[in-house]
Amino acid sequence: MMAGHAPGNGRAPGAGNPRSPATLEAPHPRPGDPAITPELVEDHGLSPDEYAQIRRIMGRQPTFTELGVFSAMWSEHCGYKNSKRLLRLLPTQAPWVIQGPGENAGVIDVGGGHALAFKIESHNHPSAVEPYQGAATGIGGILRDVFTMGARPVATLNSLHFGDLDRPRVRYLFGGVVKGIGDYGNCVGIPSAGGEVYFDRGYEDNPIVNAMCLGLMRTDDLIRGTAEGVGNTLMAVGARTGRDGIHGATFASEELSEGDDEASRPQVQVGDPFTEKLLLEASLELIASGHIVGIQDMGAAGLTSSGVEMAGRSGTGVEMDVALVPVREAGMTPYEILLSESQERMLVVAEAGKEDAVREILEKWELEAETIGSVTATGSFRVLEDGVAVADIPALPLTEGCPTYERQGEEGDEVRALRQMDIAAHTDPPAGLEDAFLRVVGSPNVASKQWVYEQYDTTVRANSIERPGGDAGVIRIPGTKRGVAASTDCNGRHTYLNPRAGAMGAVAEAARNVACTGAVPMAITNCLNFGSPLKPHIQHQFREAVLGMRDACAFLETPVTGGNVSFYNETDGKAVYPTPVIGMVGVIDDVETVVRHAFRDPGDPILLLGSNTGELGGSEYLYVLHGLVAGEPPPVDLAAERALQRCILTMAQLRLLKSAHDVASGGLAATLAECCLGRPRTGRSVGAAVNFADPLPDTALLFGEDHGRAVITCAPEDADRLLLHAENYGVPCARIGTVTEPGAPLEIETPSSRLRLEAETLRKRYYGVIPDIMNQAG
Amino acid sequence: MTRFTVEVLVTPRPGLLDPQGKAIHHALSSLGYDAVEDVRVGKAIYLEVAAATPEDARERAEEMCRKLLANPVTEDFRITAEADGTAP
Amino acid sequence: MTRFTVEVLVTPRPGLLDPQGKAIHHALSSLGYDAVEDVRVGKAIYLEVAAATPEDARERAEEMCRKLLANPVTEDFRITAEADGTAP
Amino acid sequence: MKIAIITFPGSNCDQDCHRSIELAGGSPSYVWHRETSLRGADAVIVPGGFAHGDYLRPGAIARFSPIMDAVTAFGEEGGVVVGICNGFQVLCEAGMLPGALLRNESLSFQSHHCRLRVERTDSVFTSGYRKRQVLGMPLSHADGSYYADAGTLAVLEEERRVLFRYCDAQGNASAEANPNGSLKNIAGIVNARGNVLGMMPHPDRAIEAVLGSVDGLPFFESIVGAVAREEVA
Ligand SMILES: Nc1ncnc2c1ncn2[C@@H]1O[C@H](COP(=O)(O)OP(=O)(O)O)[C@@H](O)[C@H]1O
Ligand SMILES: [Mg+2]
Repeated sequence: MMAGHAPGNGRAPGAGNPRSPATLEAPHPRPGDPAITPELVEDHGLSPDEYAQIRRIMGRQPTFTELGVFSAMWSEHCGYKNSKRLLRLLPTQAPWVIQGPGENAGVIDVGGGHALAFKIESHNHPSAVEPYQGAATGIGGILRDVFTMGARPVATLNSLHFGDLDRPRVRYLFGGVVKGIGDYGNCVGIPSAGGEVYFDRGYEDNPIVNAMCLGLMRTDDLIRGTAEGVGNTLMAVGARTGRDGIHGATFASEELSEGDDEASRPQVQVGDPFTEKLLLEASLELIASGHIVGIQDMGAAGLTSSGVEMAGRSGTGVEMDVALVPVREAGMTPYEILLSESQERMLVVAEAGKEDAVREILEKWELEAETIGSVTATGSFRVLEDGVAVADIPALPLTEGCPTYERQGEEGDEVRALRQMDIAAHTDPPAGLEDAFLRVVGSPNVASKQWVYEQYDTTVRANSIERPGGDAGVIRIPGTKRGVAASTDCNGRHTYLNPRAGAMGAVAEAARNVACTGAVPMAITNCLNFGSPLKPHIQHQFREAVLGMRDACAFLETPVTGGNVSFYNETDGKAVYPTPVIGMVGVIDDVETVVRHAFRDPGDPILLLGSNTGELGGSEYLYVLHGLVAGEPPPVDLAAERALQRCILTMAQLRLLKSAHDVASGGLAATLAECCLGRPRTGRSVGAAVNFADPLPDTALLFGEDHGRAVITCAPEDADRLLLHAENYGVPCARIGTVTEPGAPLEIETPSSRLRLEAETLRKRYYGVIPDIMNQAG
Repeated sequence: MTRFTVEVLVTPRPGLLDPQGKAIHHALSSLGYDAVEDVRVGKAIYLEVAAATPEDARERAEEMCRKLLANPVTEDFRITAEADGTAP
Repeated sequence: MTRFTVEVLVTPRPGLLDPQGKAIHHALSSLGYDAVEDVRVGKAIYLEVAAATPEDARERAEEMCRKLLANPVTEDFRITAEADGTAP
Repeated sequence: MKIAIITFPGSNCDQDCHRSIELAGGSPSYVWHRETSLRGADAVIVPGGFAHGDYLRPGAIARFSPIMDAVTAFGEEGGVVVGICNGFQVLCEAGMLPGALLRNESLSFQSHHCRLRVERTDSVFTSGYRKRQVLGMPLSHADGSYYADAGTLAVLEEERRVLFRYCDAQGNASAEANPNGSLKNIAGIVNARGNVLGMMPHPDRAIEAVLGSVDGLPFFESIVGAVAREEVA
């Protein structure tokens, strides 16, 4: 499909003058461009109706280059055509929100003159094709989204969902993704603050790889991705443009199918983290210098989307000459240069006359910067090649004019049957309770992710207060006592069975994780990973998930400041579980008061906040012991959830808590085991003696994933005060046991059983399972 | 059976960015080696293989490349086989 | 001046532990390639150099190796130079 | 006590070292790698990170940065030079310390807590520790496996130039406690004169209780103290 390049594609700098009168001419087809046929339009992911609309906007037939631009801008990835209407339902306001959705990243006020920029992005398709580079460039992209806001990245998180680990292909993907994330972030020097990893056959062919970044700045250093001031100069900064990732944005919006590996090869983008580091430092220096008015990452759809979006946001136009863009390969066509997704590039709008000052800063960081065009008053996205017009499109219709759809949705029959299945018949542990306990704690989903996060630098910059391995990561704001906390969460099985309850649960769990560290949940970013929105059951999943997220965010007062939609996560018609990943951020006033998850001293009382209802629907227990993904997932009582979190926060502020750990995947069994085992390497593990009086079946009690619960400990003399506080908040609170000596077993008594789990056995299961699987060959 | 040393050279596919090559090129330029016009970096893998003939050794190596040694999405490979004694 | 492709093969010195080679050897064994008796892994660096003669190109490359491309404590290197056209 | 922290474009731990020196009572300042003078510094730190991306070999390119001539000269005159993590790799590549740092035996980047045994306390870097004290601090690297040929190793041991060894909680330098395959569990060494040190773990990330360890603080205090007393040139 890619046309051969035309002769005379000169690359001499200054060969084209973007302001010459020739630019007034309308673009003509370039020699060698393919003819615009219905097939070509379809290849570009545009429907006949959409194409008709393009013709109306243009008042003529678009050129091949223009068609490419429309295709990219009206792709799902850039245009959100199948999600925009629903996303408008999300709550986005709060007094602390400085920047809501629509920018490179959301920004909130975290007090003390500091602002937090944060955003999450998917790199699912590239990671399926080439896990190492796919994941690495995902980290690169999300870092750029944050530092182009003027914020210095201080932490990354990730959310990963793969098929079952017994598949060699899955191990290959998992290993490559983790290494890719690590190598990239480590080189740039950004600590990892946390994440999540799930394994379930629902992700067999389509891994979900989402990367999140947090950045900090002074509130007045905020800069937006705009192209303001007619006559200002457009500069291409950073790496050269190559043929990589051409059509990546459209590619990310189509299903993968068998044999795509071959066809997708030219689209593989290779990450260069060192260049990213240079770009980061140079960008922050540029922003501080005041020489620039806008800056944006050339992410999906590269130069096209950055140019169009910057013009669109400020109501101006831009004009650029592709012959001036530094390229990596000879003979690239305007189409290729405009749509290339080569990494580590930025588009900068410099104040007219400040180009040399800009260049000087970039030169210090060994980066290239070329003037490629200017801001105009025409309102159009105009592209020249050596002074000859090749594209001229009104900018606003490219961004705002993208057609949007809300299709009719309907729950799939298969899911409905699974959801309504009577799971009570499948709750008995096949080989006894102790065996079930060890298999749940030793399931890769529950087991320690140490193998993952020890490949990530978690301590660089010496501000990591709570590292991965607890509930949420906590990073100190440099030079202060304050900290920001973050967690990424989505239980795909829950969202599969009931997208609305599942999405509410993801918000609730993320907020709970943040609250358990003593930080106040403030806002979310989200990454919505779904199958094809053209299918009614996916449309249903999407709508329900958005509504669940809306309700939970509104009630918990954690508005949505941005996010990302990734559709078409399907292979051969089989979609992933609907996976609306929530990235929650919070604030803590004094990092000295951070609460950690591990039990500490023998003799400390153990209390349970919240009540046990024994929800086994969609649980890890059912999957591991019975191979089932079925039942109604745990419902979320938002009022109870909010009360629980506020209660924990009060207790934390009063410094009454010696530990706090939320209850999620794997239920109380997982939580208690983790509290006893503590941290790998530094921590010592302790035992516990626990006693439950709830009249529930043992499996429901131990493995139920009911929301709204946390296990806490305190000094013996503080137990009564905790009970009083809980009562004030209306949160059920019961003393369930006592911490015992290091090396002692975890002993659990229920109305019908007694369990004794030796410390060493637990340790081996919890820490051993993932390394053992990954170190086996193949 | 003879023992052969098979040299497998795995290189990044043309067109793909090669950050390692780029960095080395940059370093060589700043050391004053202006005559260097491009640098690409790959892996050199030496396999000691027992096989009946060099062709046999090479064939096996080719299979190993396809299966494990090279990433078909990002890398190409070349193979030479020599009877033992020449490996580094 | 002609453009030469200089192939520089940098390999771990004999006797040095080569964990990468070991890992590949292990992986090949578990794929059933029992005929593989040893694996060593190094770097293949391709330099495009403008030079008058192949010897000239090789000599420059040798200097670059000594200065930068190989670590004399842990690595050996070999160089071949060919007039352009053969690089991968 | 002016302490220069060399910053390369890929340095990541420059600020961590800056704060460490401040907490230890010294006055740190940054020196950009393209500069040629240490501006009268009394000691030099080469911090962690990825100096020039380090795609070829860690530290291989950094040693050609203009500032390195001054650092080398300073070390030869007996000035205190410290390389931490990437800094250790740079000093080895520059020939200021013997040996090399190879890819971790696990082939993975490793970032976790480790334990170190202090081998001697009569050095400018370790006077603040107790003999055979076991320290806990983070490590974070992909290439930290210390290698030197047998002859060099023998000299290092004989001249007691190994200052830190990886060990377990009891202080045993066991194979299990070796995180990366370093020969003889070596985590940090000095040059023959004892004024240039390289170590892989990060004392600069172990300077505050809230970060989980303060075991790195005496390291910086030792250096600041020694320089203040002018024990070294
Ligand atoms: N991909 C990952 N990257 C970094 N840290 C991770 C990753 N996956 C899990 N972790 C860390 O491991 C710990 C446990 O994760 P998880 O089981 O998902 O916890 P929870 O159920 O409390 O959300 C958390 O601290 C989390 O940050
Ligand atoms: Mg949790």
